Amino acid sequence: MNTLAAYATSTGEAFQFWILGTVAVIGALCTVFMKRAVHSALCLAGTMIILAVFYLANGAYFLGIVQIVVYTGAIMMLFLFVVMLVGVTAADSLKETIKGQRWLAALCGLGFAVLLFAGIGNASLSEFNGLAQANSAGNVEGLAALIFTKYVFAFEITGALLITATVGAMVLTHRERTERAKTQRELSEQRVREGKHLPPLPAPGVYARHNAVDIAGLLPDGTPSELTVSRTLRERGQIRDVSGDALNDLKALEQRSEERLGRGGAVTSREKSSGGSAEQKEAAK
Amino acid sequence: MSPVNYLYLAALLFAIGATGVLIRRNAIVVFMCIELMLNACNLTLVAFSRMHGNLDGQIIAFFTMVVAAAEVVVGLAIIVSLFRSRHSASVDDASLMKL
Amino acid sequence: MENLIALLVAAPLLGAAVLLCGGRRLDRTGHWIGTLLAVASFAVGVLLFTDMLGKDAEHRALHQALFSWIPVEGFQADVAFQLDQLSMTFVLLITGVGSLIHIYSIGYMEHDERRRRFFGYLNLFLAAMLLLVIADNYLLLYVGWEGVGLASYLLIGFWQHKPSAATAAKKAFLVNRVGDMGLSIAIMLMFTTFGTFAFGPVLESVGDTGEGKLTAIGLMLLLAACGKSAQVPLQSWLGDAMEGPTPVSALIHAATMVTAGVYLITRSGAIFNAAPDAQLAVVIVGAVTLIFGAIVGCAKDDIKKALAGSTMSQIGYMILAAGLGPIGYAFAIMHLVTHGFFKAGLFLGAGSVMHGMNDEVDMRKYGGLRKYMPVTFVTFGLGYLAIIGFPGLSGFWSKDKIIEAAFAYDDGIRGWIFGGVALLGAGITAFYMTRVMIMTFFGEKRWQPDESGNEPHPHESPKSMTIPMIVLAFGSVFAGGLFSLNESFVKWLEPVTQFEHPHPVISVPAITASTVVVLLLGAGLAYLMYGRKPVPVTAPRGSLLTRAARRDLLQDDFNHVVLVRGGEHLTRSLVYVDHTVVDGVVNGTAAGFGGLSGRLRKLQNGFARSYAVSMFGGTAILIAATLLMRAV
Amino acid sequence: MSFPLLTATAAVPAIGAIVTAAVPAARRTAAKWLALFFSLVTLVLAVLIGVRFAPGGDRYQLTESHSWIADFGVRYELGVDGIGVALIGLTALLIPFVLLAGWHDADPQETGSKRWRPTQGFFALILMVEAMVILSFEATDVFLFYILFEAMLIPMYFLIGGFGDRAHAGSDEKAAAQRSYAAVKFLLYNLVGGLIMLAAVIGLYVVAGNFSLQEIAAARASGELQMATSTERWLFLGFFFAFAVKAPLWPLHTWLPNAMGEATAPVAVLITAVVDKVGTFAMLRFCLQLFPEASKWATPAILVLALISIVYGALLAVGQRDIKRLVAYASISHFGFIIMGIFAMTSQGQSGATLYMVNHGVSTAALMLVAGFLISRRGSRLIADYGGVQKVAPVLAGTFLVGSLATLSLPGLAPFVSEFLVLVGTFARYPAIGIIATFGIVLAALYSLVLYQRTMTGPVKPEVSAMPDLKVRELVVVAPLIALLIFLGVYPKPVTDLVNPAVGHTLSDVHEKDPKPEVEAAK
Repeated sequence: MNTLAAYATSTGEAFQFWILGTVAVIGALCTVFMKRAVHSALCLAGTMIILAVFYLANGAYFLGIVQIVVYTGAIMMLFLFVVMLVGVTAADSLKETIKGQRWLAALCGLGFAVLLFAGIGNASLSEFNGLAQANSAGNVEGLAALIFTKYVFAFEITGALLITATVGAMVLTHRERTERAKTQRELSEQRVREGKHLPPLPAPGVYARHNAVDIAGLLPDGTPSELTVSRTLRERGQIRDVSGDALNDLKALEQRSEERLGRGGAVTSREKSSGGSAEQKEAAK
Repeated sequence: MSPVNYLYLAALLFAIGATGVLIRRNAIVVFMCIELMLNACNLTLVAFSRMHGNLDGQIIAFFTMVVAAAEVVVGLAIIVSLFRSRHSASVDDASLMKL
Repeated sequence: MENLIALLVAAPLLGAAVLLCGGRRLDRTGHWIGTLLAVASFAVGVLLFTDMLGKDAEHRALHQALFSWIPVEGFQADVAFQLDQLSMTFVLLITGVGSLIHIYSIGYMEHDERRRRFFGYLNLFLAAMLLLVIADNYLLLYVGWEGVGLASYLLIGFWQHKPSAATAAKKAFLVNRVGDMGLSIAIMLMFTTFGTFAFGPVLESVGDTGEGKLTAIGLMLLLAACGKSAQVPLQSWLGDAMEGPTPVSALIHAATMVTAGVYLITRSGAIFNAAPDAQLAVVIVGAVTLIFGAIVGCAKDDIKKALAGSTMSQIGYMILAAGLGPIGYAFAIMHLVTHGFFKAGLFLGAGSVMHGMNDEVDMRKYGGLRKYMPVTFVTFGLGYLAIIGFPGLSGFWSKDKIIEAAFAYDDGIRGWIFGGVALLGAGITAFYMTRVMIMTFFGEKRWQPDESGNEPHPHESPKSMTIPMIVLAFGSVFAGGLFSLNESFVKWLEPVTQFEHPHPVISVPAITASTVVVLLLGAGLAYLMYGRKPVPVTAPRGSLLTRAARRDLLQDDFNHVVLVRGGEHLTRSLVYVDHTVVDGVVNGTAAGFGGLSGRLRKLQNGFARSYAVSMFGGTAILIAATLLMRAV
Repeated sequence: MSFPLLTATAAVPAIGAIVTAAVPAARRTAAKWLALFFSLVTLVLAVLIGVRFAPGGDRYQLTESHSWIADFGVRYELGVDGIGVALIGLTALLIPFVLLAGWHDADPQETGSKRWRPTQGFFALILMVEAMVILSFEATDVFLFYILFEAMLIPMYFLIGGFGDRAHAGSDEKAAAQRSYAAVKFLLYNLVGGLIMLAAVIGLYVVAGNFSLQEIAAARASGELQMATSTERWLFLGFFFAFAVKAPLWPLHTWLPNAMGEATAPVAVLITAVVDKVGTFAMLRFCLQLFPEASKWATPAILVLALISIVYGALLAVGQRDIKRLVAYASISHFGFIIMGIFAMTSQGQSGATLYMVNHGVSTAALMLVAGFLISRRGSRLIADYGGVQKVAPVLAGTFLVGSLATLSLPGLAPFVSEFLVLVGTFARYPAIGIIATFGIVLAALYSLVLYQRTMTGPVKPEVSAMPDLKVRELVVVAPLIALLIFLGVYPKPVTDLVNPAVGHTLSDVHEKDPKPEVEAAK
């Protein structure tokens, strides 16, 4: 491995580059174009891992590991947490609202790429000496030597930066609780005072088959009641409405009973079943 | 193959990331695209450090990662509080700069 | 002695200042102050005159330098006076006639509550006119020149509540201003040519420059004279000027101010002598105006306008004479003086008539007045005889000489033409003056009660008015003869104006005889037309010429169409241009910027992403630029 | 270094402005009297300058010089020549009359303005303008002059936009709109001019290395400071443009009618009689002295423009229906005469032009202030709304007539002397232009007399039948001005003696001599 990275790139590396490079680009594109944030995050993670591999291939072993551990492991997870917080299924439509924004963006991106390519093309990067002697004492040692001598101040300052960032993040996200938390009694009293929904909130809809917190319970008249779903889900608009399913089940029941009773009515029953299944599909949508 | 290709790849990724920043409305995705761009830079740095045969490039890339981490932390915190205040993570909803 | 010269101007100027700034407390005594100061000025004039007679002809000119007026490198204008025989003549005429008319006005303006101001203006006029004639350089003369213009403006428009009066005043000033333009250009020419504009140096160094320059100067001076003396083509204002009170017409628009042009040309004689073309122009203008005024005079029914026409034509005589050079100057001045007497007398007579007729001016509403106002009749009659040049009276002596001189212009066709014109003019003069005489004093009474029902009761005017008329009548009878006694007047002026005896193309007696014949013809014709059969109260339509003459031979219509209308359109369109084009360019630029910024404003849509695009694009462009710089 | 008289003359009104502005809101009358007092003190100091100034002596006298911005060689340099003395005198003389004439113009109950302490502001602003104008007449440092040239726009802007003419045809909103339009127009025009001048000033610094007028002029004269022809011309144009806007010269004149029409009469006088003079004064002092060759190069074009201004302004004055706009266009015509005289490059022309600045200031002040009194009585600026005033208010009419006669430069009144000098001076070098310019005097008579006839004569209009005659305060304003007009018309020698040497210097700057009369030339 070490030897491989040190000298002129081997065919193996070339092979690896072309395969993984393609995948990386695809991943990047997916990151940009996926409808749902979660998918974007996953694609990005993939791209990053590939980049980590490239680091390794370039003899930056430490960075490669760090890339995997810190980036893919920590930062991307952070992303995922936030995505969860905001809502996994919350898919933002890719429909552009600002006039001409998309075309301008595409143009800029493309033009920039062209520029960069042109720049790299012009740059004279013929000479190429590997990291042999740089990594001779081992990559990590080399880095450490540099960090703690040449870049020590930068290093310290980065540390300070990290601390600040952490504090800042806390300040931003932390909500100061100004008053004492209300006891249950107080809460109930308040409810009485406000005169709204005295009894505990109804439980989410629980059926034989569906058993999830994101399903609204049905009121006697068959309509779902928002109250039964927890507020967070409500805010995210992630309530699954299965009021239709009940009817479909009813139909399915009838059908089966028919099948059992009317032996000759196979054709009709099949039609019916097909119709039923169609209905089911509709209901599912 | 010459390692210059890594540069080309990095450039491509960078451009894609930039485009993403400009196109997407979801703040989180925008952040991801920024990360993508940073990574592209890192790749460039690493490639250069290999070409020039010294580790300074890698050091810089390292610092970049740290800074990126910090930035992500703060940024995500901002997004969260934004989401709290206006129940949306869309960048366009925070268009208070409009005349 | 010469220190008295300033007094001539100072006295009336003081009067004007006191009367105009004095305020109402002087209303009761004002007219006396004014008259007193006018008479004082006359006294000073007489004093200087007697002193002048004491000296021999060559050393009579007096000079008084007061102070340096405008001292700028090379351009030295002084306030200095020179009093020679020519100026002296004018001084006596102005102060004499002026004093008489002051006295006359006391009675005439009795019922006007603004009499004080009237006398103030009269004094102002006297001061300006005297300044005009005793100035020793053209610039100071110019001051007097415009001063009299101002005074005439104020006096013509004295009854300002009448729009017609105000308009007439404005018109007079404007037309005069055109003439003044000529004078100022003439002065500039003199300055650039001679480096000075004092009479002495200029007239002496005439020989040092070319005829072209002199002709130009001469023509400019002629333009000035045309404006002030109401000569064609600038005569249109004189008729309207009759809107002013009659004493004003008598003093300013008959006796003195309108003759300033003659003074200017005579004073600048040296220049004209050296510029024959300019002289010819002067003669032509004089001749044309002579006939023009006479024709207008024939057609007018307004007694003052008829007299105004006659004034115009008489001044035409003077200008013509002045244009003839040394053979004419003296006679021009002589006619000017005699004309001053009889024309002032005539106007005062007309004023007296109007005074008795409720300010009625239409001669067709007069008739048979000789019974009612005998003194006026006699004085007016004497003035009449004088102006038509009845043998023995003033007009005869002066006008006859001018006709002779006109025949003597040269011994070719021009002599005949100008002489003939002058002769013809004499005839027409006789005609229209006889017409005036008959329509006013003879025939049966034609006046009716006016719309307000009160019938005019013709009566003789008070003493304060009749006495000046009588004095002037004496002047118009005897002055001419006095002047002609062994050519005393010519000799008196000779040191200033030089004099050559005219040699007319035909013998002098023949001219005299033909003059008498012509005037008898004119008078007889008038008698046949107006004396034999009664005069219609409403004017008959009349021939084309008559109708044209009634409208001043369409001069005003021409002015109106060409100048007034054209001017109005020009100014209106210019105002439009200034508002739309000149201003529009600026406002347009402003609006353009406004619109542009409005467009650009739309880019600021507040979406962070579009800002990001512009940032990113900008960066891209920057990098591209740097790369290109590298490349080249 | 004796007592800094020049600084004091400029400082007194400035201090006065501050003091006046500081007067409590309730004590309006006190503020007025204070302002008047300070303006009178300024007048005394100005007279003192006139006394201390020796016409025969050095070109610049009473000079003061202190370093100001050492890095750029900007100095606080003052000094006056005859022209400056005359114009300082004019300014110091007119301001008290302006203040008196505007005595009630800024009273809240009159203007109904909700502004904070309008009266104090009005008087303070006028004094501030006076200070700046006087200092700009004294400044011999180009940069210092530029600063003042621009700074005086600020108080003027507020004077025009803040205290408009109440006698307005339309509604109050319309009046306010037009007023602000006029103020902004004034500001923009002069700012553009100023910016171009700023470029030229910087350019001059780049070329010459310092801002001192005297040093640069000396270097130019001695020839040790050579300028490329094109450079000199560009710099000249930069300066001239600014001055031409201020003057104003056709076609840069359109701001003046709006400004003078919308401003109150005293402010209008301030604009045309005082502030605009800075432009023509600067042409004489800076353009000719710093860029003699370029000035000569540009002379024909400028003369033609001046000629257009003369005729055009007069014609438009004839066409006006608004008294104040008429006076404004008349002023444009007169400024044409002034500029023509300056660039005729003859001693008569330039002396006449300087004299013209003074006379025009006095005559326009007289006419405009009387017109202001008239307008404030009837509450309308339209000529058509008047008629027969002469009958009901003879004194007012009389003063108005004298003002009009001065405007048409009647001999015996001050403007005649200067106008004739300008004409002669121009004619001596450019006969054709001189002759055409002479038409201006006919047009002047036309618009002046038409104005007088339409407003003062004729039958009395019912609206004016109850019009009171001039009050004592107004007489105090008008009478001295008229007296001055007559005095300067009869005996202008004091001013000409003051001006002639300075003009001689200017002519020698541009290496010009008066053309010799033909007769002498022949000999």
